[in-house]
Amino acid sequence: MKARVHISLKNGVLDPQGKAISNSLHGLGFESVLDVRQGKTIELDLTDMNKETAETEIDKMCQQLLANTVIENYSIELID
Amino acid sequence: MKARVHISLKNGVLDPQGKAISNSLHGLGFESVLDVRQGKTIELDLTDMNKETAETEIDKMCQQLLANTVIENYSIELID
Amino acid sequence: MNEITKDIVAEHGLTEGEYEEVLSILGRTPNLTELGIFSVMWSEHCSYKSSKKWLKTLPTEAPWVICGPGENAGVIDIGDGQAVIFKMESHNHPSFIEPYQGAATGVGGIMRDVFTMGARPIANMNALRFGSADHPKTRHLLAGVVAGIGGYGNCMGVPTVGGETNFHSSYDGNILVNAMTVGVADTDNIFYSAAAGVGNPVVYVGSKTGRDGIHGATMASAEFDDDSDEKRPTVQVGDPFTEKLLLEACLELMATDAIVAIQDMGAAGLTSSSFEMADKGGVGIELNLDLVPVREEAMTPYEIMLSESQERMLMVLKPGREEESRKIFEKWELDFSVIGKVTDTGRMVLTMHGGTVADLPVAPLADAAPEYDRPWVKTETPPVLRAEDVDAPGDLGQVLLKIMGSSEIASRKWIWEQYDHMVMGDTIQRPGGDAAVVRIHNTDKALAITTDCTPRYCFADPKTGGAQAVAEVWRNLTATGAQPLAITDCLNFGNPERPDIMGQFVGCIEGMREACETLDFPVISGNVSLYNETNGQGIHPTPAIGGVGLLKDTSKMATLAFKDEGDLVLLLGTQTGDMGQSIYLREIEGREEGAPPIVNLSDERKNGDFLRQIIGLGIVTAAHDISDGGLAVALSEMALSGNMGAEITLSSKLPLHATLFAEDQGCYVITISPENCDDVLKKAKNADVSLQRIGTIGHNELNIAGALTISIDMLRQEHANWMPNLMASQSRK
Amino acid sequence: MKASVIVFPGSNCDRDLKVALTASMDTEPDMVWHGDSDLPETDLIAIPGGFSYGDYLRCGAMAANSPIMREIVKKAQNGTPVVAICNGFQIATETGMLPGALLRNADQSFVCKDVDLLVTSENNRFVGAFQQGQVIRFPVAHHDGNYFADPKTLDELEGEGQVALKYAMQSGDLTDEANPNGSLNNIAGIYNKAGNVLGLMPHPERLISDALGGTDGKRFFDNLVNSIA
Ligand SMILES: Nc1ncnc2c1ncn2[C@@H]1O[C@H](COP(=O)(O)OP(=O)(O)O)[C@@H](O)[C@H]1O
Ligand SMILES: [Mg+2]
Repeated sequence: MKARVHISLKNGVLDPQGKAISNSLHGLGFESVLDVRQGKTIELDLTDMNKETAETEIDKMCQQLLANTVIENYSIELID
Repeated sequence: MKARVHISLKNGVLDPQGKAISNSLHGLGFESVLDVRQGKTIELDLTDMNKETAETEIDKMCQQLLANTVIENYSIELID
Repeated sequence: MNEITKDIVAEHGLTEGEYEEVLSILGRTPNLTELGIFSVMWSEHCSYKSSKKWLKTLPTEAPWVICGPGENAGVIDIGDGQAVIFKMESHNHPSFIEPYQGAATGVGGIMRDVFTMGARPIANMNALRFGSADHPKTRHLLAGVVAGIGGYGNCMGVPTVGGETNFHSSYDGNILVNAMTVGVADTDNIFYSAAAGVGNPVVYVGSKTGRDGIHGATMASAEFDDDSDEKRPTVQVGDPFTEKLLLEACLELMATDAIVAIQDMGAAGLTSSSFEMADKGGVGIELNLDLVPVREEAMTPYEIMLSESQERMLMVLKPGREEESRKIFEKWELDFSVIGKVTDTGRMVLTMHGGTVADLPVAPLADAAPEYDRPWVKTETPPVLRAEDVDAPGDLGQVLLKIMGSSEIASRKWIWEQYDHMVMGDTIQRPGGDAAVVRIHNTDKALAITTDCTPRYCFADPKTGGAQAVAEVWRNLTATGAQPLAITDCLNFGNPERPDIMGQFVGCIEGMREACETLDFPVISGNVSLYNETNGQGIHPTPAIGGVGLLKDTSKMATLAFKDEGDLVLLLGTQTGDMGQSIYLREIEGREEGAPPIVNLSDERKNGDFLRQIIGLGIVTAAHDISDGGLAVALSEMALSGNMGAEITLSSKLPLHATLFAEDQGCYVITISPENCDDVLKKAKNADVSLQRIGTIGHNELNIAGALTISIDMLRQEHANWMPNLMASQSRK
Repeated sequence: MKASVIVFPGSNCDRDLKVALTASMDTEPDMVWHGDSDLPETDLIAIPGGFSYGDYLRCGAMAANSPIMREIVKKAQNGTPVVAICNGFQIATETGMLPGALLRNADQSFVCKDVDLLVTSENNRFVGAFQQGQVIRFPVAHHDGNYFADPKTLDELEGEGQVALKYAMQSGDLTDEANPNGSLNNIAGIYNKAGNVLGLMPHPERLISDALGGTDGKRFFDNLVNSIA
């Protein structure tokens, strides 16, 4: 089965990448840009298992490795 | 208005990060992991405009800066 | 099995004549895999078919040369059982298409060339050429290339200690990214690529094989056109982390005696590595492609043989040593697979899914590679521009400031600060000097390393330009006190099928040869990159030269920084004042004209040997050669580096603007403490070299009598800010 | 005295650290491979710079999960001194041994150069060679040294004297110009609460002789060794 983990910086954590991107976009003349935040997506290909097991399993992965909960939030999306 | 750009490596393009993450997950005992690919999400906060304009505008941003179209695919998601 | 049509042959970059040759070698039509193998083996990139004839004329021998061109890299002896192994290689086309990954994989490739021979890389260099600074693509390409070189080298933990960077419109459509790696090995533990020992296992190690860069090798030999963006999918992605593991694993295995032969998989991946190993050893090889570790589903034999996936090596092991070797690579979490064996058939036999997918004779394919004597015409030698032919400017101070802040002269700090140039703890002369100096770990010996080439000279007069490139390398090494030992080259040119371009190539080689001979400076490795041309516009001929010198005692190293207030400034060498092709002419008069400065190789030798001798005596407090921008720029660079000014009085009969800005060759500026002056002048007389006092250092401004007075701070602003300002303005891809 | 240098796949300042420690201890430290789950007896743990696991995902994230790091966290809790340099600092924050996180440099690019550092603490073990308020020089070489912590943590660090070093001008002024990576409060290095763990982005092991351009690093390690031995 497939799953996607979305990782984004918590509010209040400054986002150097996002800031740099927004500067560049302004530099390129995209005036409409107010703010940019950059996040990560991690696509997992897993052996088949039921949704509950998957969710707990992936949550463990996030807690242990995929996300740094000091600065990041994460959300899990199961794609059948 | 808000929009999200999802950027992922084209199929077949080596993903060193994904590879390292999946090795590390195995090391932590997550046997169920078959494959991992890492992607980027860029969240844009834009001045209000109609959907069409937004789409074309963001597409320009992707072409010119956000995505490295040599090795990456991107998709645009408008969130009201 | 696709049948081979004219079109397929053409797509594979083989001429009809070459295809005839294929048919007569095989006595049958090749299948697609075999055709692919021929096409990469016979591509310009792998076969050197246009350049071979001329490369043979370069001097490659000296008592200290252990291994010249032909192996993965050249090897020289530096005494105490130690050898230095180095090479420079181009990754031009890939870097233009995807600057970050193109440059990164270029660095990865050249490092593999060096550690595959048993050396631990101790320094990286990079020679870069970009389009004019205001070309819309330049900033994007520069930013990406520098980030890519740093991204790979920094992760490997090998310091990037120097290089060179030029900007000129002739590179607008074809940038040049030449990377050099220098490594150190024990003379009794150097590894070569000749396969041997019938029955010995052939082993694949490193990353898995994917569909990366298929036809990269043929692409790297194809002229660009506007739709070259279509060639994009052939770009590979580098994985420096895996290469770091591969480096450590290889060196660990090399400490045992399990390896018979080893060869990295570079351009044309498994094909060229296996053929080169078999050909060099005069043996055959049998490979079972089912055993090749692959990253993707359903890869065809064609794809497996032509893939340019990075971070892979091919080895021949002694029989029975597989298991201990496997353990090492598995410890480093790398793939290890015995994929075949050495045979006595002289044929390359590839099997997959139980069938034979290719069966080719090794020698004919490798040796019968086409070799062309391309027609060429000599470049017209332009007229010499004397000082009188160039108007004197109103304000020499303003001129100097403008030149210090020009694209060619301005500081490259913005670049080298993105490179880890200190890791490994032996960088004793950082970027910013004439050559970088890197200590041989745990010794008092050090290597001086530089890369140089002045393409505008080569374009105006290929022979003089070729000689000048070699001479400037020799000079930059000498200026640190090092004994120049050998060079590697990276010959970047346009389309060799054009006689004028071929003439540039022939001329540069001739000049290089003369310089190498006079200076005892053999070529021990190199690389040729042709077809650097877009829509018929070729690049300036660019024979980038990388040189290595030996400093026997690190305490005797010279640097260019002014040091002690009151030291005397002396000019070593004679000035002609010729202004052709000078930065002055280009920046102030907007002209790129005339003959380049004369390169007098015997004076070059005499002056350099004299300087090295007095540096060795410990009486030189600073030394810097005169190059781009002339004497005034050399003095400014010494002042900036030492953050100290100087009072200069010039007694030359030449007009001031010529004395200050002519780019006379074979000249150096040195400083010594006053009490040594008479002695040094006497030594110069005896050595029959021209040495004259021109001033004294001190205070915080550069004062040149009758010409200019500028504060160090103003000089620094112009010099330091140009590149940061350029890169601060946003560029689009 | 015995010291241990921890080696991960991708570490690349391990040799430099070994050289620096050896010069100050006149005995070689143990080089400990990440796979070994138990440390040798040791009076000092040094986590070197580099790109452990390629710095993929997040710098230090994968190394932080290696068996050896669990050991090190325990040892640190029992008071064993730990010096974590550059990638080591990133690993230490990922394990939670040190608060905060190291983000991508503000200007997005890798930076390698000497920086001036204001000594902002008086922890004799680690900075005893220097006076508080003194400006010293170490090189930096990193892509992700932009120190971040939430305001509360930041106040604690400043309040409890847990900030070891700050990027400064030669004058000692804490300006943006002196800050190579955008770190909050110009923070270059911090201690844990107990003061036995130091994490810093700059590389003292790179300036240990005049030949290399300076000796502040030598003084740093000499003092560290003396204070322990
Ligand atoms: N791409 C680069 N990477 C690292 N260092 C560079 C690069 N380009 C130039 N440099 C450094 O800038 C200094 C000046 O370069 P250059 O003008 O070519 O010196 P020279 O005139 O002595 O050959 C040298 O120390 C060189 O190593
Ligand atoms: Mg020079």
